[in-house]
Amino acid sequence: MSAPSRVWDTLQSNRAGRLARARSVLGAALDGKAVPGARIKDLLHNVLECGDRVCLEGNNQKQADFLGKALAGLDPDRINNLHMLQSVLALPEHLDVFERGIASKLDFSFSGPQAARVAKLVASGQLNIGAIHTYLELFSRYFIDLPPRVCLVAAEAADRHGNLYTGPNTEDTPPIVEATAFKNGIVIVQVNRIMDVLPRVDIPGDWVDFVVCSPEPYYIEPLFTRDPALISEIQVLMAMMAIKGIYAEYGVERLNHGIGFDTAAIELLLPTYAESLGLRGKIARHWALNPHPALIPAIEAGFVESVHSFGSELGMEDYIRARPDVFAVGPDGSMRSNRAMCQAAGHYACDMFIGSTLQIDLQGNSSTATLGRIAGFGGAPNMGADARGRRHASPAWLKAGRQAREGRNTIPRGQKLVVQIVETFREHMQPAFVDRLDAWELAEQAGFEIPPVMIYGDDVTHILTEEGIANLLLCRSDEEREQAIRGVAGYTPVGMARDKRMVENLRDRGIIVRAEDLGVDKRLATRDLLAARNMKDLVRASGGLYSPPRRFRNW
Amino acid sequence: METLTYRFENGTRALPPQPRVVGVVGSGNLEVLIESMPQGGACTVEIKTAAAGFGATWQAVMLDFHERWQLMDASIAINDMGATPAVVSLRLDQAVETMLGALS
Amino acid sequence: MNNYVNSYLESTARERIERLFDPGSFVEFLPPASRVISPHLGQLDAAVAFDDGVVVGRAFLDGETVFAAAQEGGFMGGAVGEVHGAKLVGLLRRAVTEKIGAVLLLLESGGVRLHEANAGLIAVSEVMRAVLDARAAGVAVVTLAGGSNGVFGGMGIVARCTNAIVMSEEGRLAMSGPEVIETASGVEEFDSRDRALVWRTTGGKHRYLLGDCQAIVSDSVAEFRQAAIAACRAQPTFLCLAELDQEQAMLGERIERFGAMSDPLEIWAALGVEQPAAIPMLDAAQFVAVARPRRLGGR
Amino acid sequence: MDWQTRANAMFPLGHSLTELDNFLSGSAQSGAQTIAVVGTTGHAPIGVEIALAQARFVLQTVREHPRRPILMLVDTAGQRLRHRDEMLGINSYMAHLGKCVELARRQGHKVIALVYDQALSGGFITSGLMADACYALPDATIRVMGLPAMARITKVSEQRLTELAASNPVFAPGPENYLRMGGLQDIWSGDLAARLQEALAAETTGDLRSRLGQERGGRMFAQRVIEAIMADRDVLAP
Repeated sequence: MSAPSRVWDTLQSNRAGRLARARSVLGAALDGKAVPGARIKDLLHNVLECGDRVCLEGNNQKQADFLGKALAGLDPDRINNLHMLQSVLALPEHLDVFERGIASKLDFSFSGPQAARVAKLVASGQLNIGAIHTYLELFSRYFIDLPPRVCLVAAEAADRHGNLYTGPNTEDTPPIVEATAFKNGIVIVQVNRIMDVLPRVDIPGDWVDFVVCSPEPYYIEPLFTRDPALISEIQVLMAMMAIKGIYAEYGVERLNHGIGFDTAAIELLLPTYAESLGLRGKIARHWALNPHPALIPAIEAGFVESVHSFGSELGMEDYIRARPDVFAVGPDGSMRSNRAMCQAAGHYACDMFIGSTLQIDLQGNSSTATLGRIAGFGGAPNMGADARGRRHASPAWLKAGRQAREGRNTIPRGQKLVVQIVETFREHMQPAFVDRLDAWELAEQAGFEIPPVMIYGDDVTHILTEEGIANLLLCRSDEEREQAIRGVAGYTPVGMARDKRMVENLRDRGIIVRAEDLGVDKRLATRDLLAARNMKDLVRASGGLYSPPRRFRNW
Repeated sequence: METLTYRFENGTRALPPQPRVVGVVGSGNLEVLIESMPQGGACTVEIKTAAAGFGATWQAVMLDFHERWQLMDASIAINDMGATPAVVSLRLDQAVETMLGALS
Repeated sequence: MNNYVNSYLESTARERIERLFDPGSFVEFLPPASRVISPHLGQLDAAVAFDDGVVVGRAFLDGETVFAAAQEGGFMGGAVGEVHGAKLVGLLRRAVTEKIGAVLLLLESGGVRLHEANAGLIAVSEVMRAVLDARAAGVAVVTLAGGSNGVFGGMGIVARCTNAIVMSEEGRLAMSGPEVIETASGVEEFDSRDRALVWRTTGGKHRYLLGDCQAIVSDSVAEFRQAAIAACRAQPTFLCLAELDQEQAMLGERIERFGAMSDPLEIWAALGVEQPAAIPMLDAAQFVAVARPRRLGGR
Repeated sequence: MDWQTRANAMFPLGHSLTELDNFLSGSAQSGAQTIAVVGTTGHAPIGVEIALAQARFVLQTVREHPRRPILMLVDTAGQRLRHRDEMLGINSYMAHLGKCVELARRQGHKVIALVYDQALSGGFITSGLMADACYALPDATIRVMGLPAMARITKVSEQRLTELAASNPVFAPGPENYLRMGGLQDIWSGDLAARLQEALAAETTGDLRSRLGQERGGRMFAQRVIEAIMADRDVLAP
């Protein structure tokens, strides 16, 4: 018996073949690792093979847009059936590749701006979705069953050896490059400029195969900038309730905030309302958070001791550089962000996640999926889930765990606070509380195996609306849970269908808490209470260091 | 536009004679005009709203308002552009509070 | 923490009136309870307001009787319809017959209300004529512009027919909105999302430097009040040939000196501002110190 | 509709009008009177230069030809939609023109206007609508915005707008609507020279347009609102 001799280095030889093709077609145009921008399509046509898994860097902030455009412009007769791996589909060209037949399959996390087009392409059969992931989940799969054959990433600058400086917006680059380079894939980078000496090395050059200097700097979205001028009195009221009813109640020191105006209001109430309650040094000290401009007044007031970030935020560079005790900065003084690390940190090292959503059902499941839009999740599910692997204790974590387990014969254990903060009606009178999430119908239409739920009800500990806070940790039955949710659902049909007696009983037991029960004076709930009421106030609070993008100015 | 009217009998709290208007007819907002006028003790409400189909919500909001304030001989007129119940209740309370504040 | 009550920008038209004039002194003409609403909006299924978006009446300003009008930018962007315009005209004409010393126009408007466009257009021209008639009769007409919707379209013209304009930096004064220009002439012509450019082009500081407004204050009702008191006392109110000749020369000089420039920053530099890029972040007092000696039409 | 044809019909006794970059000016003979003529041609967008040129001509007339009647000939596509015009403060230029017309009126110049071709929104406010009396030719175009664009903005269907326009002159384009609302004194037809002479001879005292609009049934609220405020009444006259 002789077994056929097995070849063990197909990936290496395949990689060598791709590199040889590229070298041959580019000839003298290839200068070390540097490829002229004008030859990018030649490079891609030769290093790519049909059916390749291709990871295109693009998240909710920075975009490898030059490479993305080039990819979308390839000849579909030569390159087709690509399997795209992407954190975020943000730009039109991310979908052009499917429309043009260059790619056919997609695994991703979030598609906010392009969600409607994703749904259309799925319906027409031009795009097959593998799965919708959370960020951490998708990065993890790059290392297990979805290693990219080719990745297309973006960096601030490269040197002649291919070392990369990713600067404040390092974001997704490290796991993508690592997963590709160490599985014999090809790493192609677009950079804004090539330098002799980099400010610091974020990615070592021997992981990088090709560098192309793009004619325009990569696109970056100031996603986390919220103009305080748009915060409403209702949001101020809800922020007061959050601070007094949850932050102070549990002594939350380590946390992550979602992206909306509701949480921006909380950030802006720390130096005013929370200060007046004597909470400085007791709450909100350590953050897993992008450098939200709305956090500046709280940082300046000494509330915030440290912030680790997923990505950076346009205009915050100089401020971050001037506050190295607070932010993670490199030896060059500029920030280092890392989405994968920060997601892990948010999951394991934070006691609380608080964020907004679009729909909540009677089990407390929450979803941002709406009909006709396949939007995905982003990072919220990693933050907004109990870290069941967590073993270290903190007062907030222990108290939540105690409340959940009280009266039950279980071993002591903590729990993460997962708070959903929503107004009962969104704009245009869309109710935030529903009997059935749109996610169900979306799943049926798109053929998903499970409805795209952002945060599962069994992870949600509190729901906070303008009507009150429902503490789901204290509910002891499904029925109680349902009535607790109805009891803060206001005048939505779900709220009006409450059992009034049972809701009053839940209130007596402290499971439902109203503003007046907390001693929150509604008359104080005006925009007066915001530490900054407009963008200019934020600039002033930063001592002139924060420089908002032009679209956020009115000066 | 949809017009909704409600009438709540047997109020107990009288208003000063000077009418009061609060709020602005802008997106997601509303204006509330409250006037004291003889209505046989009742409080009447007329709502003109750009968001059709929310009669049940308005009824519940106005019923709670009436339970909170028990206005008598009061006429409330509302021009609404899709304000949420939270904003509606806030404006109504502001209007009554400023009117009653003017009394003291 | 108490600035909000004082923010002109964040105040509604009624709040501005309440806070700007001597406390409790305002008496409204055709108040909301009169329900003089637009007769046209209903048929287009649009919401109405009990004051049709403008509050007019009599008040005391620092002890002097004045008339005042405040447009509500939150209602249809402060746009002028038939009733809205007629309230302004009626106020200005009554100021003449009652020999009132000054009329304050707290303007915030996108111009003509499209739902009743013909009536609005005619009304704006009637307001213009009424402003000029009032001035000819010795009534000082003063514009305050500090609302978030700016003063645009026909009301931008009306404003420049008044004796004096007091602006905040946040206030805007222009003709066509940036979105309109972008739609008509392309994003390369005017990127309406570039708010820094929008404010550089239409905001209070640029207008002050060009001589289009006579005073600039910070976004505070109290400061608007002080500037309004001063502006109401300025005399004379009427137009004369010499003044218009002077304006003709100033506007001509503007085209000659700045007509080839493409960004207000260049204009500011040409006016002798040493660090034009630093202008937007200066507060009102610092700005005036830099700008007053260099502005056009300075007084 | 070129301006020369119109001018020849209006001024059979002669004129010296010249046109430069859509700016029209000069003098003309109407009956026994010499009148000053100023205006625009070719659907001119009104930018800062052309507004200022018209103002200069009006001021010059006031200075050099006391009491000479002024005829404004209107043909404009509205204000020029450019960043440069806004940067230079186009509203100030428009207002300046309006003030110059007002000065002329106060110094005894009769000011009339004729929309001989097209009058759109901003370009019309400080020209035709500032005159003592504004006239139009029957085939002139007068509007703020066309119905299709208005339908997009108001979200009311174009068909519905067209239906409503039949009975309410308040938003639909056309000189007839402006006539009913008092914005136009009259629509000229027949002998233009005769119409012009009649218009120059007509008495005008103040701004009577809201009253005209009421009398003609096209604008039923403006005059009553003005009167109520003037008379310190809280209700409108029926």
